[in-house]
Amino acid sequence: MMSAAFMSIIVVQSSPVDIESGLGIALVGMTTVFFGLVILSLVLPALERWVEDRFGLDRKKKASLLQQDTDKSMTPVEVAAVSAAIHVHFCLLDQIENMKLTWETHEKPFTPWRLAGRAEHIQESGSLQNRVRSR
Amino acid sequence: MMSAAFMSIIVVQSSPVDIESGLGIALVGMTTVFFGLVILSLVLPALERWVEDRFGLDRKKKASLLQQDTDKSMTPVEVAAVSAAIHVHFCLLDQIENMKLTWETHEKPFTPWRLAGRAEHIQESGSLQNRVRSR
Amino acid sequence: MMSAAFMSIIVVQSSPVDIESGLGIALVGMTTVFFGLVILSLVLPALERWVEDRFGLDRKKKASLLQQDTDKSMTPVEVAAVSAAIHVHFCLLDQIENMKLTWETHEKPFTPWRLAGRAEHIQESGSLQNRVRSR
Amino acid sequence: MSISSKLVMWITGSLQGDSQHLDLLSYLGDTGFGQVEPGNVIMIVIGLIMIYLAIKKDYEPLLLIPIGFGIIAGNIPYNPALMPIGYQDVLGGQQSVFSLFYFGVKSGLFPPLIFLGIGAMTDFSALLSNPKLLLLGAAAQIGIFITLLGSLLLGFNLQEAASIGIIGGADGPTAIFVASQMAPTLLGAIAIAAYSYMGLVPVIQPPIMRLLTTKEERLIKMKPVRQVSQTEKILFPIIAFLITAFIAPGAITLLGMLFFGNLLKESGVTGRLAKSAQGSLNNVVVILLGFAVGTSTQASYFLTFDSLKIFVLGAISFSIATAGGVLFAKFINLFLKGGNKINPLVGAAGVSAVPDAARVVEVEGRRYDKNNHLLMHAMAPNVAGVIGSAIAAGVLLSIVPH
Amino acid sequence: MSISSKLVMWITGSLQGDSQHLDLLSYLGDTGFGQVEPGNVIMIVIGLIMIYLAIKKDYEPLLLIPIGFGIIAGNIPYNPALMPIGYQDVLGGQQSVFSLFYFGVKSGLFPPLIFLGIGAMTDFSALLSNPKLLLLGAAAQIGIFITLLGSLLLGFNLQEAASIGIIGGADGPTAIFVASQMAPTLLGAIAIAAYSYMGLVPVIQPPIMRLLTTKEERLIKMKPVRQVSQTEKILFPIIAFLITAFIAPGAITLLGMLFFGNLLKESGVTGRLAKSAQGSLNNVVVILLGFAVGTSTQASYFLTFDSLKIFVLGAISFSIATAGGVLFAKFINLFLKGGNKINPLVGAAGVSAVPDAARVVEVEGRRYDKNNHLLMHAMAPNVAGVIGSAIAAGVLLSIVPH
Amino acid sequence: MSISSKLVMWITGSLQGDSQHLDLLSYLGDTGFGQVEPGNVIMIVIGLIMIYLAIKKDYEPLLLIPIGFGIIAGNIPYNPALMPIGYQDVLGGQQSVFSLFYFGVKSGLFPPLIFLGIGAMTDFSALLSNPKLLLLGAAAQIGIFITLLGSLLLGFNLQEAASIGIIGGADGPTAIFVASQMAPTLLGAIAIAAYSYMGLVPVIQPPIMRLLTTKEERLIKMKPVRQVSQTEKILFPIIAFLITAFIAPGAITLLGMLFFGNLLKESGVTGRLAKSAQGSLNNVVVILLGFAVGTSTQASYFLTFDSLKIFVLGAISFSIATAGGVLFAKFINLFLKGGNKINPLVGAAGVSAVPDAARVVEVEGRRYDKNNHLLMHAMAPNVAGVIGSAIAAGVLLSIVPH
Ligand code: NA
Ligand code: NA
Ligand code: NA
Repeated sequence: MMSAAFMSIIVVQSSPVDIESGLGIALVGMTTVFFGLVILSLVLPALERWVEDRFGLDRKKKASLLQQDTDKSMTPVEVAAVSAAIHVHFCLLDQIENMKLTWETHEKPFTPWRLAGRAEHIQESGSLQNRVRSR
Repeated sequence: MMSAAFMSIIVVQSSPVDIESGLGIALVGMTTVFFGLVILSLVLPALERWVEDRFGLDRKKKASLLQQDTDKSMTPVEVAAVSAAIHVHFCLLDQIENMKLTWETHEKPFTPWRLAGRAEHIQESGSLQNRVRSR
Repeated sequence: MMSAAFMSIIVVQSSPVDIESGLGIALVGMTTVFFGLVILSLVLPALERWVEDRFGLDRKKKASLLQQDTDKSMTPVEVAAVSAAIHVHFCLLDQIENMKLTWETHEKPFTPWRLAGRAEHIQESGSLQNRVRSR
Repeated sequence: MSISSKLVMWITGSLQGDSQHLDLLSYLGDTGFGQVEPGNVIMIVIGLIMIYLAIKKDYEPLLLIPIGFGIIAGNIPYNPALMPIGYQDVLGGQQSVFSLFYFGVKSGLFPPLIFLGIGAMTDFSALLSNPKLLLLGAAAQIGIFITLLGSLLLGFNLQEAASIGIIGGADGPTAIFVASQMAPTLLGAIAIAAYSYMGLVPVIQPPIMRLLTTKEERLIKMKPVRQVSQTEKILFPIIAFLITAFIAPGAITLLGMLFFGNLLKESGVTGRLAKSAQGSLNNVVVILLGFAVGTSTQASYFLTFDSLKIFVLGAISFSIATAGGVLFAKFINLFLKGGNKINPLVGAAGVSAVPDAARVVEVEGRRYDKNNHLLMHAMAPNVAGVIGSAIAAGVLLSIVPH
Repeated sequence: MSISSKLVMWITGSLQGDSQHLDLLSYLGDTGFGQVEPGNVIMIVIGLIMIYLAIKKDYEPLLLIPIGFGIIAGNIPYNPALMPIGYQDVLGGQQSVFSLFYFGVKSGLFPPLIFLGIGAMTDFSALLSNPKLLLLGAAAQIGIFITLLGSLLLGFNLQEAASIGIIGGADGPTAIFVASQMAPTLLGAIAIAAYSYMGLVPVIQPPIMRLLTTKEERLIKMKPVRQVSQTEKILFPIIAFLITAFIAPGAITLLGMLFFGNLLKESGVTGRLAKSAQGSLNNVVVILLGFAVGTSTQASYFLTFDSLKIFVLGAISFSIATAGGVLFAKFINLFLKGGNKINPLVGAAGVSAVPDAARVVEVEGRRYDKNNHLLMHAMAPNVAGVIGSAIAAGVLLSIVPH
Repeated sequence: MSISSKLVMWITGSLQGDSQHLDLLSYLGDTGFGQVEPGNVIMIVIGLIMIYLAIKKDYEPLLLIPIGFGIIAGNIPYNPALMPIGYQDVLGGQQSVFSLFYFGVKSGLFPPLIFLGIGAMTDFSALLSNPKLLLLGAAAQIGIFITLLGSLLLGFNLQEAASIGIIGGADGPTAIFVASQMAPTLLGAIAIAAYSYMGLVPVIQPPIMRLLTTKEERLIKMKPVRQVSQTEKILFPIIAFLITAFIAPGAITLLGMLFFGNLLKESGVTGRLAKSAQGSLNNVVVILLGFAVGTSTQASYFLTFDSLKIFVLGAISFSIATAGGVLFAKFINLFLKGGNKINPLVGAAGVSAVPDAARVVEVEGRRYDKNNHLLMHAMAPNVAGVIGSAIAAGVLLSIVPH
């Protein structure tokens, strides 16, 4: 204990010991960094094999399902609907999360078209809220 | 004062008194919880009636107006416009709030169609900003 | 030093000196405010001229480019595409920024139409995530 | 001695045979491998199980993932003499980063901020539409007080018993708030018990609900809820706050933030504030709260017989609360006529655990009649349960000497 | 004695006749009903009025709702001997949650963060387009200094007078920042006066504007503003900060954050930082600042004759500031030729109160000529007024001994 | 004496000839003009250059703009005897706002929060797809340790040398975290060196990469990366954290937050938490961290010979790290057969500096073969470099006595 405290004082004050300590530190440090990442690089392939064995089939199925979705060709009308839908997904997400605590949402079927229909109304009433007063 | 301090010491240390206090606490607590929520459940119907009396008519009007909005059937073109408009309402809200402090916005009439027209330009210039360097 | 401390005691306690100090403070304050904003109002026109000299031409070019963009007349289909594109620009910005750290995004060309096509799929899978449990 | 020859000696660790010095072997003693104890491993496994349940079973993922990862991070073994890492380490006055996170828990700051967010995302329409269902939310709080008594019998002192009782409130932030003020050493166990049982509501409640109700009762259809005007929604948080805060001033902090958040949402003029209160602010606090609670479960504090007792008491508490709600609904029914009768399943939602308990009611109701949607009715006692347990917390904070 | 017979005694409160003990009656004494005093009721009514004005009349809702609800929460009566709730309570070193919120006000932390957000949402184009309108923003600050003198005459000391004067800057965060450093005990009254009058700008300003201008002056049409290049917008916050900070180093904190926020917005490469600065960060700070200021208005501190004097001085201050801006516009006009003349109505916008004062100018202008849009011109003195009052604050913080 | 005649005296500053008193001239002495010193001007120019590089050259704008503006704000001259403004000023116990911002840096709080955000926005697919590239991220950390030795030779003590060495980790938050714990006085210089060189990666790396590789090596095409399953992505942060934290417990804070953030992202059930962690929280911390680091570079602390040495050492460090990565890739290639060989350019990405270093690799690769896309491969050592330098930081914090 005392000798450790004694040594640490030397380490801070005298330069040759500092460099010596520095060499030790550098060695321990670099070894640890390598050791850590080498272990990681050995574990990851094992992880891959394990996941492959357990979940391999599921993944392929999903991939083919995804394929079908993206291959559809659409009419302009469909695209308009879908563009409203993307919007609803990403922009209204917060609102939808909000609604989950109420009973209203769960009653209505999800209808992007009617949602689009309500846009103009929202537009008008909403304009009253577009203010900046956050002082 | 002293006796209160004295008692609180007893309360913490001796078990029979603890349980006795516990019974008192449980009773006061449960009574308070019930009392609070009972009062609330009595006040709320009164609130409803008061609101009904004062604002009853307005509400019906609003409801029927909303009805009209949602009943409209629309052409694909209208839907496209409206889907741009929903977007403008929800997604650009921050931007619009921003602009409120400038003079530019107030000069122009609100034109979702032209806004849509500017999208491609925004798209190009915007792409320069899609970077992550937030270290 | 001592006299300053002495004076500050007087200032706080005796009213006539307070008002006298107040007059001084008001004068120094008002002068400083005016001085600051006058200098600013003199520097800004100089800034404008300097910017005009160095960047004047570029600006005109940009303005005319902008003009071309907004003058285009569009078919409904184009508008639908563009409205999806605005959405992608503003709403997906976070997601796009996200992707920048991966290699996938950089491989694919940017295709708003296919993006729109994926909306329904996203819609479905996304609905699983619309929950509020953040207690 | 040349530097290169010294280098060789460093590697073999033989520079100064008998004194403590820096080499690979001594560093190895300071790594997790050198410091590990069985408790660490047990806690890390608990953390992994929580993460598994959150992802696979979808049990309260927004909190179990932060808590689970926090448990792992807080139980990685290390040599505390070298640098401050953990939530309590203090080396020469230096604070660790985890102790700064934990300050938000210890000071009671995080739970009210979460209540602000909950207020900003809760719609009290269901409750306004059928105020008598509020009473079910009151009845379910019986679990709190019975557990308090049970905890006293098991040897906990008053403050600890009060904190353990609040688990029966089925409300994570309330439990953490009370425990942080009255029984900080039990906080980890209490928080984890509360959230675990909130996640397990779909497992715990159904058998109790079935046991205490007849088939006819489960088939009761309730009148559709009425449309609530915006004016009522705006006035509700103000009036409800005034009433509840006057009755239980100890709950001012929690209820104040809950109803403040709700006013921000309903006022119609502070949408951007409500959005941030229930969005970014809530998310950031949830992340830090969960992680901090997790890190505070260091094996030496957590793996005790007390924790086990807390888990047992917590389970009992949840069961009693569920029974309390269901039975009180049946009691109210004695005074109600045909069409106005309450489906007693709805009483189970009085425990809080928003919105899981209400969903359980919906699922149970539809098990017996596919067209009987109880969710909207169950939301009323569900949010009333949050208010009820906050009032209970306020009373306990006022009258239990601490 | 059996437990059940004791139970009965608890209820009647007769267990130990002469000593303080726990029962329903003694708890009742600790509830709001037992502790209430007239001051509490008055303050709660004031809070309710603020919320009413915010929602119904749309007066600065983003701040009046948090402040109003904070006033209510801060004035619920309770027994402070039992537990820390209020913004100043300290029980054995325990901090209350409200005191932690208030720390952001007391330390001066929140106002600069709000300035960061304001900077990130302000477009200085109008000001860049017509720099001579900056002077109107300077002239309106005369209200600050005349009010300072008036406050001294009414018996306030120098620090208090300086803090009260800043109300005339018509800038909430600046007023709070100065008061938190120089007159913390008056902070509640000053903050509420500042925000109330900022909300009442559409009521206070028009009569003064009409009184001081002729009909011909009000009809003056100003040249359309020029298009400002992005390079100017990027250079402006940097240059403006250097000039104003060198002149008033005491304003480094406020102006630094204002122009820093604006640089984040205009630079074109830090969009995501600007978005958060003016979005979530701003919203969270506004919520906590408003609520904390509200809670600090506890009746015993707030319902004083000083508060009344502050409200009177504040009204005078706003009127003088408006007059200062209008009259200075008329003064400048003496030196300008026909087409360049300034519509003196625009001077009223120099008080700050962004963007309400500018809107008032627009409305007044169109009252006499439907096609005379002054809004864009009024934005220039409006934002200049923010800079002007921040400079004034900096000077006062430097030269008033505190 | 009449007040008006006194007024005149105030203006001329002759009220009390020999004592300190308030007038325009004495105020002038307290303005920036009166207090300015050459150091202030130099630092302000440095700040302006940073902002210029960020906007015009697009070098790390998200950090160089906050740091640059912070440098300007921190170096505006003022009289510190009058009021607390700067990051260290303490007047009678009063904290300045900038010192509160700086607390987040000094306490080590901000860097782990940034790591949380980085984790929540990083996709580790590339690394999972080709784990052997992890070793390149390890090799590049050689720069840290060689720079540590160089710093010792230049006269810095152990703690300082360790902090300077971490610049070679090319990771801003890690460098700030280590410096804040071990060498607070050098923090400003170290942070600015780290971010400057991270911005300059496209300038520093290419010559070294070309010098150390043959044309054939630069043309090597690598196999396309495989698709990684979601299960692997979920398990990775947990497993990687357990391994690295056991090996280097000193890195628990940084790596814990990094992998926690990544788990929030990949779990699929905590999307809203991940969004806020990498969005608003990250942005706010980046703003405050950058600005606070900037303000801490006050001329008297920053303009020293030590800072110059740190900049020289930093440049060397980056170069060695780059060389280390490239040469180690060539070393690995000795053991790999034809199709599996690594393009040694990819090794340069091992320094971290995400994602700039990876982009430099892509650009260099396509300079010789338009169809050779190395970006996806380079992302693996790039993120491995982040993990590697965090481990190095953990080791240094454990074994360097501080
Ligand atoms: Na409850
Ligand atoms: Na002003
Ligand atoms: Na690195």
